[in-house]
Amino acid sequence: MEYVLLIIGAVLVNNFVLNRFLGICPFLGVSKQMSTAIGMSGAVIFVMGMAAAVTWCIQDWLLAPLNLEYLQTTAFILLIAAFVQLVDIVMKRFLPALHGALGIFLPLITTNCAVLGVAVMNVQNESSLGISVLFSVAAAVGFAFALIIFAGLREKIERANPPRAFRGVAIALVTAGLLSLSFMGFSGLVK
Amino acid sequence: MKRLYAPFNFRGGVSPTYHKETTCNSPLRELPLPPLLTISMSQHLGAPAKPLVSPDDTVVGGQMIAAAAGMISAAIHAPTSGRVVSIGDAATPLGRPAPAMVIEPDGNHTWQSPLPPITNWREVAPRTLAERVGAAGIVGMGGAGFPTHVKLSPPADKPIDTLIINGAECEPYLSGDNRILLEHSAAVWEGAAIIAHILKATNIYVAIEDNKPDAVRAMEQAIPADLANASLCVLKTSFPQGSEKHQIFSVTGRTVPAGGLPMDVGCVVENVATTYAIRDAVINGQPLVTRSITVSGDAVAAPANLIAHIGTPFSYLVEACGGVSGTLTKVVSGGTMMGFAQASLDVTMTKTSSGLLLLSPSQVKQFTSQACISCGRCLNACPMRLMPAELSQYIESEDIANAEASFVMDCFECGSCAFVCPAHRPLVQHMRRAKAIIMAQRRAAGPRPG
Amino acid sequence: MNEWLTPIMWIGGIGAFCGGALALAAYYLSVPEDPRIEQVTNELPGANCGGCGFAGCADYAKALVENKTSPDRCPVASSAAVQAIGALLGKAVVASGRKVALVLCGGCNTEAIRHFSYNGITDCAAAAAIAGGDKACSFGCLGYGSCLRVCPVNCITMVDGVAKIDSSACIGCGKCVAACPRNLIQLVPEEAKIHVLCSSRDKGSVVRKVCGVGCIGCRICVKLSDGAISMDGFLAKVDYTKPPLTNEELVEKCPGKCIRKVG
Amino acid sequence: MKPQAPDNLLLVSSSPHTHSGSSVSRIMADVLIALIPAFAAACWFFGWNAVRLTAVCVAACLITEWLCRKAMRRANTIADFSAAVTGVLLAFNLPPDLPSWMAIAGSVVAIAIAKQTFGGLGYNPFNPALIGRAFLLISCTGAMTTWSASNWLSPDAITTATPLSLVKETLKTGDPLPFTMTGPMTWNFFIGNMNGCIGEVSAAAILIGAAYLLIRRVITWHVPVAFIGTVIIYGLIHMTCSANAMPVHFHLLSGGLMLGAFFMATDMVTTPITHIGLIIFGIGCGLLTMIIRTVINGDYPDGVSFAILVMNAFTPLINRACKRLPFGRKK
Repeated sequence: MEYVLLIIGAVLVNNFVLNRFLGICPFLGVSKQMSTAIGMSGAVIFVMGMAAAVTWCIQDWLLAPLNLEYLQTTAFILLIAAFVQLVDIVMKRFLPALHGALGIFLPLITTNCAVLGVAVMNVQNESSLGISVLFSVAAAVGFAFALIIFAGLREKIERANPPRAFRGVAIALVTAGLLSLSFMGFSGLVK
Repeated sequence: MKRLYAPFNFRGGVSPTYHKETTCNSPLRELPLPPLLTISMSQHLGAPAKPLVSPDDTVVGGQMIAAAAGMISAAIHAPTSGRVVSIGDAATPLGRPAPAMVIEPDGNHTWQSPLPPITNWREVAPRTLAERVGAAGIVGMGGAGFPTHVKLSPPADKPIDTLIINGAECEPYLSGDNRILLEHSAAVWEGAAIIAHILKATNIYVAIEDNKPDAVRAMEQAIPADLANASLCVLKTSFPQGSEKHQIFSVTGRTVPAGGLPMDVGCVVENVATTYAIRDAVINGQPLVTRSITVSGDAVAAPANLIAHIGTPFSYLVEACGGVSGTLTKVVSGGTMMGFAQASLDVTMTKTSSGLLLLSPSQVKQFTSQACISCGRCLNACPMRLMPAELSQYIESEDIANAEASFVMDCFECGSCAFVCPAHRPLVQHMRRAKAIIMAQRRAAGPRPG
Repeated sequence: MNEWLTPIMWIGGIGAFCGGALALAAYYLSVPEDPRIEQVTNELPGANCGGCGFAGCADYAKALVENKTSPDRCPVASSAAVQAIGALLGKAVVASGRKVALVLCGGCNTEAIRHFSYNGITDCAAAAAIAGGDKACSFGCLGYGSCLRVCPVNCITMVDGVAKIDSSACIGCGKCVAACPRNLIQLVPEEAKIHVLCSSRDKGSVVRKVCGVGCIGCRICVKLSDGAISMDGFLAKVDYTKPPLTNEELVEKCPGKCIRKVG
Repeated sequence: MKPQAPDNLLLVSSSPHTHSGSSVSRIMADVLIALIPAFAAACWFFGWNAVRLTAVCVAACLITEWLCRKAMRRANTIADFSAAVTGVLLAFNLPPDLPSWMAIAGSVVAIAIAKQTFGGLGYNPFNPALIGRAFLLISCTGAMTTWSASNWLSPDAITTATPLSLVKETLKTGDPLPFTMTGPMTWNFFIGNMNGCIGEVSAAAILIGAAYLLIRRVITWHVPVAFIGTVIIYGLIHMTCSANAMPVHFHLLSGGLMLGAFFMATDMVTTPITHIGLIIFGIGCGLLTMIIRTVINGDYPDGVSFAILVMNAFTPLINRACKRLPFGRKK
């Protein structure tokens, strides 16, 4: 039950995008088409899960024993950046179609605050390795969930007829705001 | 005993106001020849016919003046004797200009049909009869104009067991078929028997909507005793009950596959006027040069059902019906659901002109299209079970590929969706546009394999 | 170890490890890519207009490097850029002069009549499919803006029922040429200023009935233009392969008022 | 000499050349007519405040709509009554004592941001009235959850909470349920004699309006049946699983369920288009409503408006998933 609540909390209640406003760049960038949104979702789930494991290892096996917790942010950024680059290289080699579709956004995961955010949150919660990975994957699923809903909405608003000033990203941001407003209803359900 | 009620009814469809009472009791009246006939070479689906005569030639009535150009095409015959004035482009009721032959009748109406009457058709080979239908230039007179001889020569691997004579006449205003059924009941049955003989079909149905009780009664009484398995099928009044695929479903419960033809499910559907013309061509040796046409609407003085020659200008038909009364805002060739609005009354009638409607401002509203409110009414109305709301939005945003993937090509432009749309969206026009673009793309891509 | 050396060491160590891993991955898993693709892409204008027939500049560059197309397909690139691309690919290219789109119809609402009132979607092809279009001239601009919507640089405006193209902003991608159902738009050399703004192939008597600025086929311009204008049936046509017309007498003398100086 | 066009130009358009006569404004007018009983009930129970809020919201919505269209230089759309419907629905979702300026703010957000930013009626992904309400609920939480005392419990137990929030607050503190649904209590709930937003209290009045909409075929049965059905099933399961559960008819009659199920979740623009899609939409609304209502930790006592908004967000996905095959096509 605890795990279920953890997952629901991360997906619906404290959704990374809609509630914590993390990872907005890829959220807006790849939501134009359902296919890229799904691809990106997969990439984020994979990267966030793996990044949580890697950062947990560094934190618990290296930084904590050596009393170097103050290096947390620097070390995490370094690791995540390298890790995403690695994923990029591997994907370009083995999944060129997906790589082409994700384009610039895969390297952008590098600087995605959601990845760093989840790693830092895991440290703050003092979670075990398993819980860290579970929470990260759940958070990434929440991100994917929001991304896919938003991709559906964007395909609708793509066909909408907003005033000139609101065309493009502006109307997407308005929609994201309204979507976030809708998800406020879940607040408090899971602590 | 031979009357039965349609066991099925298609899903979807609409119930427009039919306005049939204006003309349904007006007998067919033969219209004299106009001073000039403009006969379009494109009176049918497929390639325009090839003219066989040149300007200044004299022709006699019944003479073939243009030959079928290819497989899907139909011959055209001179409605009367006279002089060919010119051959050049002229507007057709469908909107696109096409080559047309102008004939000036000489007033003698010398008639010399090249086709000998076949009275003993039961002993004649089906193939010969089908060729006769082709030689008489008969096309589907319900509106589509598909050359009938093609329909009557199904490939050997597609046996036909059911013939349906389409007397639904589901379009508002039109009542020409109703009059043929009433006035020439026996002839229609005989025509049906000839077609059944050609197709070797075992079941014959004459399908009539239940809003024409007179026609139902007349046809029921006229069923010939010697015609086995002939029955009269009464359909629920609903638009588009006259659509081939939907009528087959209503009568037999069979579903014609998308992109397929009625022959794929062993059926052939022939319109009442076509059936009557086939009988004339076989028994009397008459090529198709006249047809019934309903002139109606609230802007014409004396609405009537006429028998007029092909090539007669619409303005002449209007004069014969007492001229325009009141303000004329829209001229429609065909019915109000699927007919074509005309730019002027100078256009001439063709083999597929089933009606000429003159509408006043009270019947014609000019609408401004609004955004789709996704009420879903078009989904319930669409007899093809398409999603017009979605399709039109794809097309509006130029996403033709998605429209194609959502089966826009299955649309047969019946207009049910636009009829019910509360946002007054020109849905049919969107579909037409997308279909035209897709057809152009397919032509550019070359013939598809298989 | 002292306070500052430890963190430097550890961060450096992690960095070195990651860098090594990346280097190895980059070496063993690298995907060969022709460096010229990037160079060619840089030379292209980057407008991604699709005028070349490819899905964008990068796609075109790829096709160029793979020798699937020729460098003169880009309507936007300056001749210098085309030469540079040719040099990169080792090909000799003759760059053609800049071309701009021009609407060969002057039948605005005050000059050309409409013979019925159209109620339907605002699209030229759709309007043309209904009773042949509402403009009485069956060759004239319908004014429902199909060209305007496909223009990637928004240089087409609808002025009094006829499309007008701003030749200074036009990149000559040719999308509007394909979009016009009446085939009224043509790519012409930028230097050409005097044009026959009519596409009607009808006889003069027919043209006069429907349009005040149509070509009536009088042939006066043919005599005045020294062969640069020729008759195609009842329509005068400018031969744009010849040097641009300068004779303003043409404009004054045209009885149909369809020869005009543009720009 | 310029050519002259003929005097009386014929009108030419694509087929069909006839129309059923339906229109957007007629649909919206029907919704307004259907809201009259609920408005009457609101006036009966809340008096002057109901009139004030409804008038303020409708006026603000109409003016905002007019100004937005003016600013966008587009044709005016006040005449399609959709802004008026939004105004009435928003007003019906507000507590009786809400200050007028807040109602105006909600109306402006509803029309300007949730509707006209997207281009007007038909393009908005979310129900404008509900966005207005959610906006007020989050920005002015205090005012939006303050209820004037009414006599919905016995006169000696005067309370300033809605039944739903009373239940939730009591359960949060660990106390037993505050009241039971006796016969008279149910009757009070049914006719609307309780605290709540002005238009949502009277299930009886809403049902009369809903019947009108169903008869006029403005709405179909799919969403209300799926929505309410899911609430009933969830409620029954909840009763068997939990000792502290209110009975099913409490959930049906309290909060915005009836108004939501018949008037908000049936908004055509923001709901799926196919019948199957509408049923999925209704089930989703029912589930989310009950989750928000029955999970004790939640911040909001009633989940109807948030549930509908969340399902609005799912509408494009549902539409994507629920495509139907044309006549004569097989999978």
